[in-house]
Amino acid sequence: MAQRRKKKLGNLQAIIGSIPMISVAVGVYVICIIYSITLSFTSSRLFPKFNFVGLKQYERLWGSPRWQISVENIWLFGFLLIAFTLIVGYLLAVFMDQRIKQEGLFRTIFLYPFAMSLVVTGLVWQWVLDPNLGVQSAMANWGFEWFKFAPLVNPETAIYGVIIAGVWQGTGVTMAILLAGIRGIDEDIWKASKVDGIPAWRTYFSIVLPMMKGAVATAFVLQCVSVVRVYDLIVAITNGGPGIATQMPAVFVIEHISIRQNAGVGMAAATLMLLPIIILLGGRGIIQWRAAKIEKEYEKKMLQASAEVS
Amino acid sequence: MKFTKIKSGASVLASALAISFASITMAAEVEVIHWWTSGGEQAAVSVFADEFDKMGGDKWKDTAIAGGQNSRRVTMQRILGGDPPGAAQFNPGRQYEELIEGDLLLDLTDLAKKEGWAKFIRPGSILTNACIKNGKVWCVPVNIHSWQWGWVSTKVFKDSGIDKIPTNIQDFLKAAPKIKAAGFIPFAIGGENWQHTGAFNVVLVAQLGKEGYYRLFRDKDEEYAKSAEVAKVLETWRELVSYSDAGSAGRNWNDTTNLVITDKAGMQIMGDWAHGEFAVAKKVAGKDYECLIGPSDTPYITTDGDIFLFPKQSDPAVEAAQLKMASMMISKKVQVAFNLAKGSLPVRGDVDMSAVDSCMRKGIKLLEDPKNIIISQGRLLNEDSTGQLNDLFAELSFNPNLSIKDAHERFVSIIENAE
Amino acid sequence: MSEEKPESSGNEPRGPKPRKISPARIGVYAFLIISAIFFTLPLWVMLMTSLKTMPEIRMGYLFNWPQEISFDAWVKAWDTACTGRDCNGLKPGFWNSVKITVPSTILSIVIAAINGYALSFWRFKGSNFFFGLLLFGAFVPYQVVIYPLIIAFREIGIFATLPGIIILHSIFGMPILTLLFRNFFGSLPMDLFKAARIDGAGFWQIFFWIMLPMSVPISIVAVILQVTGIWNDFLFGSVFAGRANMPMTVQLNNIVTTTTGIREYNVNMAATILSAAVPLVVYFVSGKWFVRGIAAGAVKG
Amino acid sequence: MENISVSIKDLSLRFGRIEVLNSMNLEIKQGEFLVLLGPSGCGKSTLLNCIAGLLDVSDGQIFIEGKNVTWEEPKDRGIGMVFQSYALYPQMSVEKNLSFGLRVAGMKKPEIEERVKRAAEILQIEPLLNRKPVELSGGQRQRVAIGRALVRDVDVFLFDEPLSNLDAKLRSELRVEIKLLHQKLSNTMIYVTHDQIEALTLADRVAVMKGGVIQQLDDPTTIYEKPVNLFVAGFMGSPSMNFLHGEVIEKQGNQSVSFKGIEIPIRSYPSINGIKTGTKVILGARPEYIKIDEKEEGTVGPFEAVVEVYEPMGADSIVWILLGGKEISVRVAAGKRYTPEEKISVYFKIPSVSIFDAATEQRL
Repeated sequence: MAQRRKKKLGNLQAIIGSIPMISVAVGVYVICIIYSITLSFTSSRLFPKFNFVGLKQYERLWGSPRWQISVENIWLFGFLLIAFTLIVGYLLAVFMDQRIKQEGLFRTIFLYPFAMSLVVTGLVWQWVLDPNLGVQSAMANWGFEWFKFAPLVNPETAIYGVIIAGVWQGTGVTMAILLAGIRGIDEDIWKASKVDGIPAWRTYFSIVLPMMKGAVATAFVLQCVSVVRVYDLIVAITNGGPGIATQMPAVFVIEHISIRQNAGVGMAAATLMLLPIIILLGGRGIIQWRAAKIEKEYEKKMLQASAEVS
Repeated sequence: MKFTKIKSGASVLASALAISFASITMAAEVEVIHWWTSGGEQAAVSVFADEFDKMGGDKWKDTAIAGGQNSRRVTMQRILGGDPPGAAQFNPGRQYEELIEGDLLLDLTDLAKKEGWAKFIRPGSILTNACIKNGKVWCVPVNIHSWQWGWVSTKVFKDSGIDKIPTNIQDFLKAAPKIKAAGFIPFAIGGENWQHTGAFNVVLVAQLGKEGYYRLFRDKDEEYAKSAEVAKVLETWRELVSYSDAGSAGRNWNDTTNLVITDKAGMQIMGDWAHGEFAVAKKVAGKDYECLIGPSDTPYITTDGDIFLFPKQSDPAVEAAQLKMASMMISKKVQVAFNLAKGSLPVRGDVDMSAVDSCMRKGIKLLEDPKNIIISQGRLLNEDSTGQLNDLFAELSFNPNLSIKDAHERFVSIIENAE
Repeated sequence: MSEEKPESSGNEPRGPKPRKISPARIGVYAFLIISAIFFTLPLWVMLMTSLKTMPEIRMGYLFNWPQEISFDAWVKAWDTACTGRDCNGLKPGFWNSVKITVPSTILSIVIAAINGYALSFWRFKGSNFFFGLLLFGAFVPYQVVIYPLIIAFREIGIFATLPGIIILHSIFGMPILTLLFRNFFGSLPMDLFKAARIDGAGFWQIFFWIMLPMSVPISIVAVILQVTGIWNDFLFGSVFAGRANMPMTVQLNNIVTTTTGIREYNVNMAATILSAAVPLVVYFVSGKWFVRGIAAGAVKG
Repeated sequence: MENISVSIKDLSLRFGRIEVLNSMNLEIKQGEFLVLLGPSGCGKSTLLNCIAGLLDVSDGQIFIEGKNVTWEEPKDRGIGMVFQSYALYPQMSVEKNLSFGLRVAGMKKPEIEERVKRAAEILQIEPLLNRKPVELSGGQRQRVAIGRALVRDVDVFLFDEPLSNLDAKLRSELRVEIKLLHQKLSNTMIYVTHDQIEALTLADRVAVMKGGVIQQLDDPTTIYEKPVNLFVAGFMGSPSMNFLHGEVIEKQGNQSVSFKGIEIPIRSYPSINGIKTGTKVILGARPEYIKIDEKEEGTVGPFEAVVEVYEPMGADSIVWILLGGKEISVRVAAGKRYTPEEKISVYFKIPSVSIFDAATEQRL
């Protein structure tokens, strides 16, 4: 080994080029998260203070009805929103797949809400659902006095009003992703099922649906992320009301780090928001890691086997 | 085609971004964050702004954000982020305690001494309670507001066949079914949580009196909190809210006041800033509308109001302008003009208020006896506890599933843990 | 020659299969049309309301065509609607959004393209680890990092500045865009990269002369993703942009929540449409690219 | 030593714990056409990438034209490379594709033009110079890819399965062209393929690889006729060599391989002296060295067998027969026809068969 090993220049450039990525990955997603978690164990108010109080902030958090309602809301909102967008999105995608006329027009109509900001979505639905101005009053004007539909003014139903707005905004995307999934399936599958005499709807649900796991997962993850982050929509449509009926964790955190001046509780809430994500990703990570390990072992075996042969 | 090293391009880009376009503050601009966005409030804040601009050199930079909570949220975020405004509206209370502790506010002590604020500000408690901490002056009070007012449309009562406008809540509740039957909204309230907390506290003071109020919020008396009297207040509140309309969720206070102004609703419980809205709409007190102080036969009033904080700035020119603004806000001429527009009472006892209408006169009269004055909840409890009460009262108004018993239990526990 | 057509022997079906109007087909169209109505309704309401005068709005015929079309509300929303003493409408917000969106889009895409390129062709020790961390970031709720970021931006001195909000958007755009570019570059033949190496091109030369010209389609997708995403952002704009750079969404919310006397629904709705206009135009113009963008933007698995 | 073009010394490459190349030594003469042949995953492309400098080696050294280039950048190694997927820069015209490397190196314009012109001439692609790669056919693309290596004016050409993406006809055409090119330029060429026909037709020497180790390095005929081990024997040839597992027995001083009761005398096997009686062996006979019903010089037999399947292949035919229950392929001239179940006698051409030790799998 006369020549010393030189570090390749290209690699150095690659590292230089990746400095933004590395600094964001470490700076934002590691240091900031650790910082937030650390603060959740302190009695920080407006400014960060490192006087540790153990789990006190978490106790306070769970003692707060506002937080409890926020948590309940996000589960309800998340479950219904994801279920609705997936089911309706799939139905729409299937119907769009029926060689219908004006497919482009329908697609444009279903998808345009996704181009709108959540603030706009919230404001629009706030008006449409306003009892004195929106659908209800319009129907009354047309003589349908019995028609009562103003979910946002009633704390029992307000969250459903928010869900309607969310569904309106998010179904089109799901439809588009799932339609792409349906279209991506091999034509021969259709031919085979036609020859076998399977009705189209059965093919869609028993054969096509299981084959497009990727598209479904994509749509699911997209909606999951938007659920956890839901903030703008709430601010615009109900501002958390009536009362505290439509509070969400994201709003809770922002309120507590600013106006309520209780960063400790806010960060405790933020930490808990992170928890489902970590569990979700952690689970996936373990599955992947195990798959990789199995693959590696297989490779090793193959290598050994081939070594034995030669 | 020439191949030059391109890597330098990226570093140029990076450094271009790293250059902080440090905002070059114009020597004479003071940004003021406030939440005075309604008609009456706009008229009032314009008095300040125009006066300040007229003084020459410096400029009033207006940042109006609708809703006290939103406005304070932005102020706090900006202070946290190291980009404080030149002045920020607050309500007296403990919201800015940490700003004082953190030495983030401009010290106004010298200015106050020079101008002798202590001599003319009345009642003196305004200055001592709200602005003085550790012997130093940190804020400028600009007006006195009291929450304890009911605003009544005379036309609604007349059209509902009620001759005598009730002067207390009990009488109002008796009249409410008639108003409703006549097709009006008996009790108008908006959707923002602070409206509910404020109005609830009005009802609470009206029912429990000054003593009961203090036992709860100053002494944090658990036993008293558990009493049936307190439960009765919760019940009264719920009855009152039941006379509200379906559109109340999400409605602004001033849109709600507008319901009374336009004779759609019977009464709104709202602080005297609502007065400014009637003024803007050119309504005449005693004729088009009536103001009920209390609403109680033995009224007590809080003497809170609006104050301005002046967060510390790095630029000495801005600091000078801040002091100039503070002095302007409390000057005699401005106090009169501002408070007439706002519908509030001046903090100076030495100004001529002969131009005021019958409503304001009621307030000034009550103020003369300090026994009638109570300290507001915001000063007795910290922001976190107030926030919890906000949540509870809003839920009490809007969530029919929350029983009076459960609400009472929650109220007791908030009082127990209050700071 | 036309006589040579063989005689039809009875009633066997011939020619293309006749299209039957079956109940199923009617059902499909009914479902699609009802859905389409649900999706169009709010836009319709906004548009109609914005063209009406206030007295007509109060009559409550929400869905009706305006009796008299008036563009006053649009002019007011754009030019003179007030928040506080400032009565400049949405106009400044529009330009602020442009100021924020354009550089953020360019910066975030350049960074992400370099990242994706390095991750696909120049893996160095730990590169995949950092990428994993970054991907994790795609899932992190913003609220978890917002407080430390406010503090960090304050320390660096870019809180509430234009560079600050641009950097912030680049940070939060990075995970998905990097994934997008990594997947794109990963789908290119490795041989292409090797050939360029043999030809003597280095890290940046290969990037700028070979890879970047090839990534036009994916860049269009990324531009659409970023322009709509950043334009529609509210949270970061409201916290990090600062007063001078307040984006359109934040200003819209301010205008809508501000009322002096009566609530001007027509102005509010016109303002809302104006704020939604840019992403809508991007959407209507880009069509399929937009669909590709969101499908790609949805983190894969 | 000066006639050694590429020299590889103790080269090892590991990805983590997986060893892809294992202390490899290889010397390639100037002007030699060396083919690296092996199944996928044998490390042949890896080796090529190491020579090109596209992979960092874990251990060992690489010399090109006497210069240690182990840690040199690819461009500084004096190599040109042609890829399976052509790897043409899609946004550049053919001319720009050819000149890219020269431009990167900062060469003067007239010289670039000169070189591009020459390469285009050699490859007959002058009319294509202004086209983009998408406007070219597969064969044209591959020619441009070769041209890109050509303009570099280097001593060593590396080919990474350059014909795999082409259809059969084009492949055989381009094969001839590459051979012509080599004859014309007489550069050193290292050519990776998994196609044995390419290896046999093009190579001066073939290196058969498996598991990161060169199994045999010889001229094509030797590789085919005298494979050193069972792997090489089985890998080369189609249909592949027939393997009969048996044991060496001795009767009256003559050795035979006993296979399922059949005794095949191996007296005429060239290295008969090295074979001990009692060894378990594998007798390998290529289909063309088994004869049906025709006794020739050096054949042994007859042995009884039954026809199973008859496959006419045009130029010749393959007959699948059962010998002692084992399926064996036999190549026969095109004219002869056999029907299933037909009883036949077969003969082995012992001088041309290979015998392997069953334990070591090495040729005996």
